[in-house]
Amino acid sequence: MKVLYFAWIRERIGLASEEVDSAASDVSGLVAELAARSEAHALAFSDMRAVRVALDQELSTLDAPLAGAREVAFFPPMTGG
Amino acid sequence: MKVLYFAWIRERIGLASEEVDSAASDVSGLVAELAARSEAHALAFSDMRAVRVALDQELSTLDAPLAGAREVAFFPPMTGG
Amino acid sequence: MSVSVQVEDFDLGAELAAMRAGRSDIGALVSFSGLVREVSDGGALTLEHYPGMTEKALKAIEQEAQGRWNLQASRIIHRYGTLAPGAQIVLVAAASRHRHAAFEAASFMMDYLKSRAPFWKKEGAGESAAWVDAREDDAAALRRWD
Amino acid sequence: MSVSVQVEDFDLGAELAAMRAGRSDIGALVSFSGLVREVSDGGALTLEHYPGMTEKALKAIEQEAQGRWNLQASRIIHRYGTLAPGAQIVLVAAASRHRHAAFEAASFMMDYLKSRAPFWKKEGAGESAAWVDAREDDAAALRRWD
Repeated sequence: MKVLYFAWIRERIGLASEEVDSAASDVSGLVAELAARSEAHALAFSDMRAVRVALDQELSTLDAPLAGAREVAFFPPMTGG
Repeated sequence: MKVLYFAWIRERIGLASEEVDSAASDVSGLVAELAARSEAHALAFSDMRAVRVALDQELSTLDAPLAGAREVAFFPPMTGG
Repeated sequence: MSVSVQVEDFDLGAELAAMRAGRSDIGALVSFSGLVREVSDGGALTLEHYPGMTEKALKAIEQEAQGRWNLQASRIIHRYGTLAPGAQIVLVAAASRHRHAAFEAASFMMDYLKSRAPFWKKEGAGESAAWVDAREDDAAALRRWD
Repeated sequence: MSVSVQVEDFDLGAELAAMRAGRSDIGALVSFSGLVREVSDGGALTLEHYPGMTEKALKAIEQEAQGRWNLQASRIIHRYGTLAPGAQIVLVAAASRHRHAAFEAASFMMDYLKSRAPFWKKEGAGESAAWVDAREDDAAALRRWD
Protein backbone atom coordinates (compact mmCIF):
# COMPACT_ATOMS: atom_id res chain seq x y z
CA MET A 1 0.00 0.00 0.00
CA LYS A 2 0.96 3.65 -0.35
CA VAL A 3 1.40 5.53 2.93
CA LEU A 4 1.24 9.36 2.86
CA TYR A 5 2.34 11.86 5.49
CA PHE A 6 1.32 15.51 5.81
CA ALA A 7 2.31 18.64 7.75
CA TRP A 8 4.56 18.08 10.77
CA ILE A 9 4.25 14.28 10.44
CA ARG A 10 5.74 14.55 6.95
CA GLU A 11 8.48 16.86 8.22
CA ARG A 12 9.30 14.67 11.22
CA ILE A 13 9.52 11.48 9.15
CA GLY A 14 11.27 13.27 6.33
CA LEU A 15 9.11 11.64 3.66
CA ALA A 16 5.92 12.66 1.89
CA SER A 17 5.06 9.05 1.03
CA GLU A 18 6.43 5.52 0.98
CA GLU A 19 5.40 2.13 -0.35
CA VAL A 20 4.74 -0.30 2.49
CA ASP A 21 4.09 -4.06 2.57
CA SER A 22 2.06 -4.47 5.70
CA ALA A 23 0.86 -7.58 7.51
CA ALA A 24 -1.31 -5.50 9.83
CA SER A 25 -5.05 -6.00 9.93
CA ASP A 26 -5.92 -2.59 11.32
CA VAL A 27 -4.58 0.96 11.39
CA SER A 28 -3.02 0.55 14.86
CA GLY A 29 -1.10 -2.49 13.63
CA LEU A 30 0.18 -0.51 10.65
CA VAL A 31 1.26 2.33 12.95
CA ALA A 32 3.26 -0.15 15.08
CA GLU A 33 5.02 -1.43 11.94
CA LEU A 34 5.77 2.09 10.72
CA ALA A 35 7.04 3.24 14.13
CA ALA A 36 9.59 0.41 14.01
CA ARG A 37 11.05 1.66 10.72
CA SER A 38 13.21 4.46 12.15
CA GLU A 39 13.63 6.81 15.10
CA ALA A 40 11.99 9.54 13.05
CA HIS A 41 8.94 7.34 12.44
CA ALA A 42 8.82 6.41 16.13
CA LEU A 43 8.90 10.09 17.09
CA ALA A 44 6.17 11.00 14.59
CA PHE A 45 3.88 8.32 16.00
CA SER A 46 4.80 8.85 19.67
CA ASP A 47 1.55 10.65 20.54
CA MET A 48 -1.32 9.17 18.58
CA ARG A 49 -3.83 11.64 20.07
CA ALA A 50 -2.31 14.19 17.67
CA VAL A 51 -2.58 11.92 14.61
CA ARG A 52 -5.51 11.49 12.23
CA VAL A 53 -5.84 8.88 9.50
CA ALA A 54 -7.57 8.56 6.14
CA LEU A 55 -8.11 5.27 4.30
CA ASP A 56 -8.38 5.66 0.54
CA GLN A 57 -8.98 9.40 1.06
CA GLU A 58 -11.82 8.94 3.57
CA LEU A 59 -11.39 10.00 7.20
CA SER A 60 -11.16 6.96 9.42
CA THR A 61 -10.06 5.98 12.92
CA LEU A 62 -7.02 4.28 14.41
CA ASP A 63 -8.98 1.15 15.36
CA ALA A 64 -10.42 0.70 11.85
CA PRO A 65 -9.55 -2.45 9.87
CA LEU A 66 -7.30 -1.78 6.87
CA ALA A 67 -9.68 -3.86 4.75
CA GLY A 68 -7.62 -3.71 1.58
CA ALA A 69 -7.02 0.04 1.65
CA ARG A 70 -4.55 1.01 -1.09
CA GLU A 71 -3.74 4.48 0.24
CA VAL A 72 -3.33 5.29 3.94
CA ALA A 73 -2.59 8.86 5.04
CA PHE A 74 -1.45 10.16 8.43
CA PHE A 75 -1.72 13.82 9.38
CA PRO A 76 -2.40 16.16 12.29
CA PRO A 77 -5.89 17.61 12.96
CA MET A 78 -6.87 19.81 10.02
CA THR A 79 -6.50 23.57 10.15
CA GLY A 80 -7.95 24.84 6.87
CA GLY A 81 -10.54 27.51 6.28
CA MET B 1 -46.95 69.03 13.59
CA LYS B 2 -46.23 67.24 10.36
CA VAL B 3 -47.99 63.90 9.89
CA LEU B 4 -46.57 61.44 7.34
CA TYR B 5 -48.19 58.35 5.82
CA PHE B 6 -46.46 55.45 4.05
CA ALA B 7 -47.36 52.41 1.93
CA TRP B 8 -51.05 51.42 1.97
CA ILE B 9 -51.85 53.96 4.67
CA ARG B 10 -50.61 56.71 2.33
CA GLU B 11 -52.60 55.23 -0.56
CA ARG B 12 -55.79 54.82 1.47
CA ILE B 13 -55.70 58.36 2.83
CA GLY B 14 -54.56 59.76 -0.52
CA LEU B 15 -51.89 61.96 1.06
CA ALA B 16 -48.19 61.50 1.77
CA SER B 17 -48.23 64.14 4.48
CA GLU B 18 -50.31 66.87 6.07
CA GLU B 19 -49.86 69.66 8.62
CA VAL B 20 -51.98 69.05 11.71
CA ASP B 21 -52.79 71.19 14.74
CA SER B 22 -53.46 68.62 17.40
CA ALA B 23 -54.77 69.00 20.94
CA ALA B 24 -54.00 65.34 21.68
CA SER B 25 -51.58 64.38 24.42
CA ASP B 26 -50.74 60.93 23.08
CA VAL B 27 -50.59 59.03 19.79
CA SER B 28 -53.99 57.40 20.32
CA GLY B 29 -55.58 60.83 20.77
CA LEU B 30 -53.96 62.04 17.56
CA VAL B 31 -55.24 58.94 15.71
CA ALA B 32 -58.78 59.71 16.91
CA GLU B 33 -58.49 63.28 15.60
CA LEU B 34 -57.08 62.11 12.26
CA ALA B 35 -59.75 59.41 11.83
CA ALA B 36 -62.39 62.14 12.16
CA ARG B 37 -60.94 64.09 9.22
CA SER B 38 -62.45 61.99 6.41
CA GLU B 39 -63.86 58.59 5.56
CA ALA B 40 -60.51 57.71 3.97
CA HIS B 41 -58.73 58.58 7.22
CA ALA B 42 -61.23 56.56 9.22
CA LEU B 43 -60.71 53.57 6.95
CA ALA B 44 -56.91 53.81 7.17
CA PHE B 45 -57.06 53.81 10.96
CA SER B 46 -59.85 51.23 11.31
CA ASP B 47 -57.51 48.40 12.39
CA MET B 48 -54.73 49.80 14.55
CA ARG B 49 -53.11 46.36 14.94
CA ALA B 50 -51.83 46.89 11.39
CA VAL B 51 -50.43 50.38 12.07
CA ARG B 52 -47.01 51.35 13.37
CA VAL B 53 -45.91 54.83 14.45
CA ALA B 54 -42.69 56.83 14.60
CA LEU B 55 -42.22 60.05 16.58
CA ASP B 56 -39.52 62.32 15.14
CA GLN B 57 -38.21 59.35 13.14
CA GLU B 58 -37.92 56.99 16.11
CA LEU B 59 -40.17 53.92 16.37
CA SER B 60 -42.75 54.42 19.11
CA THR B 61 -46.04 52.97 20.32
CA LEU B 62 -49.69 53.99 20.11
CA ASP B 63 -49.90 54.73 23.83
CA ALA B 64 -46.83 56.99 23.81
CA PRO B 65 -47.23 60.69 24.75
CA LEU B 66 -46.73 63.07 21.84
CA ALA B 67 -44.37 65.10 24.03
CA GLY B 68 -43.79 67.88 21.55
CA ALA B 69 -43.04 65.61 18.57
CA ARG B 70 -42.75 67.67 15.38
CA GLU B 71 -43.01 64.78 12.94
CA VAL B 72 -45.36 61.82 13.39
CA ALA B 73 -45.41 59.00 10.85
CA PHE B 74 -47.92 56.17 10.41
CA PHE B 75 -47.13 53.07 8.38
CA PRO B 76 -47.71 49.30 8.20
CA PRO B 77 -45.19 46.81 9.64
CA MET B 78 -41.94 47.11 7.70
CA THR B 79 -41.05 44.73 4.92
CA GLY B 80 -37.56 45.73 3.82
CA GLY B 81 -34.46 43.61 3.39
CA MET C 1 -18.90 51.42 9.14
CA SER C 2 -21.17 53.02 6.62
CA VAL C 3 -24.72 53.02 5.42
CA SER C 4 -26.20 53.93 2.03
CA VAL C 5 -29.83 54.28 0.95
CA GLN C 6 -29.99 54.62 -2.81
CA VAL C 7 -31.88 53.99 -6.05
CA GLU C 8 -28.77 52.89 -7.98
CA ASP C 9 -27.43 49.38 -8.10
CA PHE C 10 -24.16 48.59 -6.31
CA ASP C 11 -21.06 46.55 -7.13
CA LEU C 12 -20.94 43.76 -4.55
CA GLY C 13 -17.36 42.77 -5.33
CA ALA C 14 -16.11 46.36 -5.12
CA GLU C 15 -17.95 46.94 -1.83
CA LEU C 16 -16.43 43.83 -0.23
CA ALA C 17 -12.97 44.64 -1.64
CA ALA C 18 -13.17 48.15 -0.16
CA MET C 19 -13.86 46.73 3.31
CA ARG C 20 -10.57 44.83 3.37
CA ALA C 21 -8.42 47.11 1.18
CA GLY C 22 -4.97 47.81 2.61
CA ARG C 23 -5.47 45.88 5.83
CA SER C 24 -4.48 42.47 7.15
CA ASP C 25 -6.27 42.33 10.49
CA ILE C 26 -9.51 40.84 9.08
CA GLY C 27 -9.83 37.06 9.22
CA ALA C 28 -13.47 36.71 8.15
CA LEU C 29 -15.74 38.68 5.87
CA VAL C 30 -19.41 37.68 5.61
CA SER C 31 -21.81 39.25 3.16
CA PHE C 32 -25.54 38.90 2.64
CA SER C 33 -27.15 39.98 -0.62
CA GLY C 34 -30.91 40.17 -0.85
CA LEU C 35 -32.26 39.76 -4.39
CA VAL C 36 -35.68 40.28 -6.02
CA ARG C 37 -37.30 36.89 -6.49
CA GLU C 38 -39.63 36.44 -9.44
CA VAL C 39 -43.24 36.48 -8.26
CA SER C 40 -45.98 34.56 -10.04
CA ASP C 41 -47.11 37.42 -12.29
CA GLY C 42 -43.54 38.23 -13.29
CA GLY C 43 -43.83 41.85 -12.23
CA ALA C 44 -41.29 44.11 -10.61
CA LEU C 45 -40.89 44.99 -6.95
CA THR C 46 -41.26 48.57 -5.72
CA LEU C 47 -39.72 49.68 -2.46
CA GLU C 48 -40.96 52.74 -0.62
CA HIS C 49 -39.01 54.12 2.32
CA TYR C 50 -39.06 56.93 4.87
CA PRO C 51 -36.19 59.29 3.97
CA GLY C 52 -34.37 60.48 7.05
CA MET C 53 -35.65 57.77 9.35
CA THR C 54 -34.25 55.03 7.11
CA GLU C 55 -30.68 56.29 7.37
CA LYS C 56 -31.03 56.71 11.15
CA ALA C 57 -32.46 53.22 11.57
CA LEU C 58 -29.72 51.58 9.49
CA LYS C 59 -26.98 53.48 11.34
CA ALA C 60 -28.50 52.41 14.66
CA ILE C 61 -28.56 48.77 13.51
CA GLU C 62 -24.92 48.94 12.39
CA GLN C 63 -23.92 50.58 15.68
CA GLU C 64 -25.77 47.93 17.69
CA ALA C 65 -23.87 45.21 15.78
CA GLN C 66 -20.58 47.03 16.41
CA GLY C 67 -21.41 47.04 20.11
CA ARG C 68 -22.26 43.35 20.26
CA TRP C 69 -19.35 41.99 18.19
CA ASN C 70 -15.79 43.06 17.61
CA LEU C 71 -16.03 44.13 13.98
CA GLN C 72 -13.22 45.56 11.87
CA ALA C 73 -15.65 46.83 9.25
CA SER C 74 -19.33 46.75 8.34
CA ARG C 75 -21.48 47.96 5.47
CA ILE C 76 -25.20 48.30 4.77
CA ILE C 77 -26.64 49.31 1.39
CA HIS C 78 -30.40 49.28 0.79
CA ARG C 79 -32.02 50.27 -2.49
CA TYR C 80 -35.48 51.72 -3.03
CA GLY C 81 -37.62 52.42 -6.10
CA THR C 82 -38.63 49.87 -8.73
CA LEU C 83 -36.46 46.78 -9.04
CA ALA C 84 -36.64 44.02 -11.66
CA PRO C 85 -36.56 40.29 -10.83
CA GLY C 86 -32.98 39.22 -10.08
CA ALA C 87 -31.92 42.73 -9.00
CA GLN C 88 -29.97 43.39 -5.82
CA ILE C 89 -32.08 44.93 -3.03
CA VAL C 90 -29.80 44.98 -0.04
CA LEU C 91 -26.22 44.29 1.04
CA VAL C 92 -25.19 43.67 4.62
CA ALA C 93 -21.56 42.79 5.36
CA ALA C 94 -19.45 42.32 8.48
CA ALA C 95 -15.70 41.81 8.87
CA SER C 96 -14.13 40.40 12.00
CA ARG C 97 -11.09 38.50 13.21
CA HIS C 98 -13.12 35.32 13.62
CA ARG C 99 -15.81 33.72 11.51
CA HIS C 100 -18.56 33.32 14.09
CA ALA C 101 -18.57 37.04 14.92
CA ALA C 102 -18.79 37.94 11.22
CA PHE C 103 -21.59 35.43 10.57
CA GLU C 104 -23.57 36.47 13.62
CA ALA C 105 -23.20 40.20 13.05
CA ALA C 106 -24.35 39.93 9.42
CA SER C 107 -27.29 37.73 10.38
CA PHE C 108 -28.22 40.08 13.24
CA MET C 109 -28.14 43.17 11.02
CA MET C 110 -30.44 41.45 8.49
CA ASP C 111 -32.92 40.36 11.15
CA TYR C 112 -33.02 43.87 12.62
CA LEU C 113 -33.25 45.53 9.26
CA LYS C 114 -36.26 43.39 8.27
CA SER C 115 -38.31 44.59 11.24
CA ARG C 116 -36.78 47.98 12.09
CA ALA C 117 -35.84 49.76 8.88
CA PRO C 118 -38.75 51.69 7.33
CA PHE C 119 -39.07 50.03 3.94
CA TRP C 120 -42.26 48.68 2.39
CA LYS C 121 -42.41 46.36 -0.58
CA LYS C 122 -45.11 46.35 -3.24
CA GLU C 123 -45.24 43.47 -5.72
CA GLY C 124 -46.46 43.79 -9.30
CA ALA C 125 -47.64 46.85 -11.19
CA GLY C 126 -50.91 48.69 -11.89
CA GLU C 127 -54.21 47.27 -10.63
CA SER C 128 -52.76 43.95 -9.49
CA ALA C 129 -49.98 45.51 -7.41
CA ALA C 130 -50.14 44.52 -3.75
CA TRP C 131 -48.27 45.50 -0.61
CA VAL C 132 -46.26 42.65 0.82
CA ASP C 133 -47.38 41.51 4.27
CA ALA C 134 -44.89 41.47 7.11
CA ARG C 135 -43.88 37.94 8.04
CA GLU C 136 -44.48 36.62 11.52
CA ASP C 137 -41.21 34.67 11.30
CA ASP C 138 -39.31 37.94 10.81
CA ALA C 139 -40.59 39.07 14.21
CA ALA C 140 -39.53 35.71 15.65
CA ALA C 141 -36.09 36.07 14.03
CA LEU C 142 -35.66 39.40 15.81
CA ARG C 143 -36.51 37.94 19.20
CA ARG C 144 -33.67 35.41 19.09
CA TRP C 145 -31.21 38.32 19.62
CA ASP C 146 -32.87 39.51 22.85
CA MET D 1 -22.59 23.54 -6.98
CA SER D 2 -18.90 23.52 -7.55
CA VAL D 3 -15.63 23.19 -5.71
CA SER D 4 -12.17 24.47 -6.60
CA VAL D 5 -8.81 23.83 -4.93
CA GLN D 6 -6.22 26.15 -6.38
CA VAL D 7 -3.05 28.19 -5.89
CA GLU D 8 -4.38 31.24 -7.75
CA ASP D 9 -6.38 34.03 -6.18
CA PHE D 10 -10.07 34.36 -7.06
CA ASP D 11 -12.40 37.23 -7.90
CA LEU D 12 -15.01 37.27 -5.13
CA GLY D 13 -17.38 39.63 -6.96
CA ALA D 14 -17.23 37.56 -10.17
CA GLU D 15 -17.83 34.31 -8.27
CA LEU D 16 -20.90 35.69 -6.51
CA ALA D 17 -22.19 37.28 -9.73
CA ALA D 18 -21.85 33.93 -11.54
CA MET D 19 -24.01 32.21 -8.90
CA ARG D 20 -26.98 34.46 -9.63
CA ALA D 21 -26.38 35.21 -13.31
CA GLY D 22 -29.49 34.89 -15.46
CA ARG D 23 -31.79 33.72 -12.69
CA SER D 24 -34.44 35.31 -10.52
CA ASP D 25 -35.33 32.51 -8.10
CA ILE D 26 -32.63 33.40 -5.55
CA GLY D 27 -33.70 35.60 -2.66
CA ALA D 28 -30.58 35.40 -0.51
CA LEU D 29 -26.89 34.98 -1.24
CA VAL D 30 -24.48 34.62 1.67
CA SER D 31 -20.72 34.53 1.23
CA PHE D 32 -17.88 33.89 3.63
CA SER D 33 -14.34 34.95 2.77
CA GLY D 34 -11.46 33.77 4.92
CA LEU D 35 -8.42 36.06 4.82
CA VAL D 36 -4.83 35.76 6.04
CA ARG D 37 -4.46 37.75 9.25
CA GLU D 38 -1.11 39.33 10.01
CA VAL D 39 0.69 37.30 12.67
CA SER D 40 3.11 38.88 15.11
CA ASP D 41 6.25 38.23 13.05
CA GLY D 42 4.63 39.55 9.89
CA GLY D 43 5.33 36.41 7.91
CA ALA D 44 3.26 34.64 5.32
CA LEU D 45 0.96 31.67 5.71
CA THR D 46 1.62 28.41 3.90
CA LEU D 47 -1.18 25.93 3.29
CA GLU D 48 -0.48 22.28 2.58
CA HIS D 49 -3.27 19.97 1.44
CA TYR D 50 -3.95 16.39 0.40
CA PRO D 51 -4.61 16.44 -3.35
CA GLY D 52 -7.46 14.14 -4.25
CA MET D 53 -8.90 13.85 -0.76
CA THR D 54 -9.33 17.63 -0.52
CA GLU D 55 -11.61 17.80 -3.56
CA LYS D 56 -13.61 14.80 -2.32
CA ALA D 57 -14.00 16.28 1.16
CA LEU D 58 -15.14 19.68 -0.14
CA LYS D 59 -17.63 18.06 -2.53
CA ALA D 60 -18.99 15.93 0.32
CA ILE D 61 -19.40 19.05 2.49
CA GLU D 62 -21.20 20.89 -0.32
CA GLN D 63 -23.45 17.89 -0.92
CA GLU D 64 -24.26 17.60 2.78
CA ALA D 65 -25.28 21.28 2.80
CA GLN D 66 -27.42 20.75 -0.31
CA GLY D 67 -29.16 17.89 1.49
CA ARG D 68 -29.84 19.90 4.64
CA TRP D 69 -31.05 23.13 3.03
CA ASN D 70 -32.85 24.01 -0.14
CA LEU D 71 -30.04 25.76 -2.00
CA GLN D 72 -30.23 27.22 -5.51
CA ALA D 73 -26.44 27.44 -5.78
CA SER D 74 -23.31 26.93 -3.74
CA ARG D 75 -19.58 27.42 -4.21
CA ILE D 76 -16.42 26.51 -2.36
CA ILE D 77 -12.95 27.72 -3.33
CA HIS D 78 -9.92 26.95 -1.17
CA ARG D 79 -6.40 28.06 -1.97
CA TYR D 80 -3.14 26.38 -0.99
CA GLY D 81 0.51 27.39 -1.21
CA THR D 82 2.07 30.51 0.28
CA LEU D 83 -0.28 33.42 0.96
CA ALA D 84 0.61 36.95 2.07
CA PRO D 85 -1.17 38.81 4.91
CA GLY D 86 -4.51 40.13 3.66
CA ALA D 87 -4.81 37.47 0.94
CA GLN D 88 -7.97 35.46 0.36
CA ILE D 89 -7.74 31.85 1.59
CA VAL D 90 -11.22 30.50 1.17
CA LEU D 91 -14.64 31.34 -0.23
CA VAL D 92 -17.84 29.59 0.81
CA ALA D 93 -21.13 30.82 -0.61
CA ALA D 94 -24.74 29.64 -0.52
CA ALA D 95 -27.79 30.90 -2.39
CA SER D 96 -31.34 30.15 -1.31
CA ARG D 97 -34.86 31.52 -1.48
CA HIS D 98 -34.71 32.64 2.14
CA ARG D 99 -32.00 34.24 4.21
CA HIS D 100 -31.82 31.83 7.13
CA ALA D 101 -31.12 28.85 4.84
CA ALA D 102 -28.36 30.76 3.07
CA PHE D 103 -26.77 31.92 6.35
CA GLU D 104 -26.96 28.49 7.94
CA ALA D 105 -25.66 26.61 4.92
CA ALA D 106 -22.65 28.92 4.55
CA SER D 107 -21.89 28.72 8.27
CA PHE D 108 -22.28 24.92 8.23
CA MET D 109 -19.93 24.52 5.25
CA MET D 110 -17.28 26.62 7.00
CA ASP D 111 -17.56 24.67 10.26
CA TYR D 112 -17.28 21.37 8.39
CA LEU D 113 -14.47 22.57 6.20
CA LYS D 114 -12.41 23.65 9.24
CA SER D 115 -12.45 20.16 10.73
CA ARG D 116 -12.99 17.89 7.72
CA ALA D 117 -11.06 19.28 4.76
CA PRO D 118 -7.39 18.14 4.70
CA PHE D 119 -5.57 21.47 4.88
CA TRP D 120 -2.77 22.38 7.27
CA LYS D 121 -1.54 25.89 7.97
CA LYS D 122 2.03 26.86 8.74
CA GLU D 123 2.76 30.38 9.92
CA GLY D 124 5.97 32.27 9.24
CA ALA D 125 8.99 31.22 7.19
CA GLY D 126 12.34 29.47 7.73
CA GLU D 127 13.41 28.44 11.23
CA SER D 128 10.61 30.25 13.03
CA ALA D 129 7.82 28.72 10.93
CA ALA D 130 5.33 26.75 12.98
CA TRP D 131 2.34 24.55 12.22
CA VAL D 132 -0.91 26.05 13.44
CA ASP D 133 -2.66 24.03 16.14
CA ALA D 134 -6.22 22.89 15.59
CA ARG D 135 -8.66 24.83 17.75
CA GLU D 136 -10.85 23.07 20.26
CA ASP D 137 -13.65 25.52 19.48
CA ASP D 138 -13.62 24.39 15.85
CA ALA D 139 -14.49 20.89 17.04
CA ALA D 140 -17.24 22.39 19.21
CA ALA D 141 -18.53 24.41 16.23
CA LEU D 142 -18.87 21.18 14.28
CA ARG D 143 -20.89 19.48 17.01
CA ARG D 144 -23.63 22.11 16.93
CA TRP D 145 -24.75 20.68 13.55
CA ASP D 146 -25.22 17.12 14.93
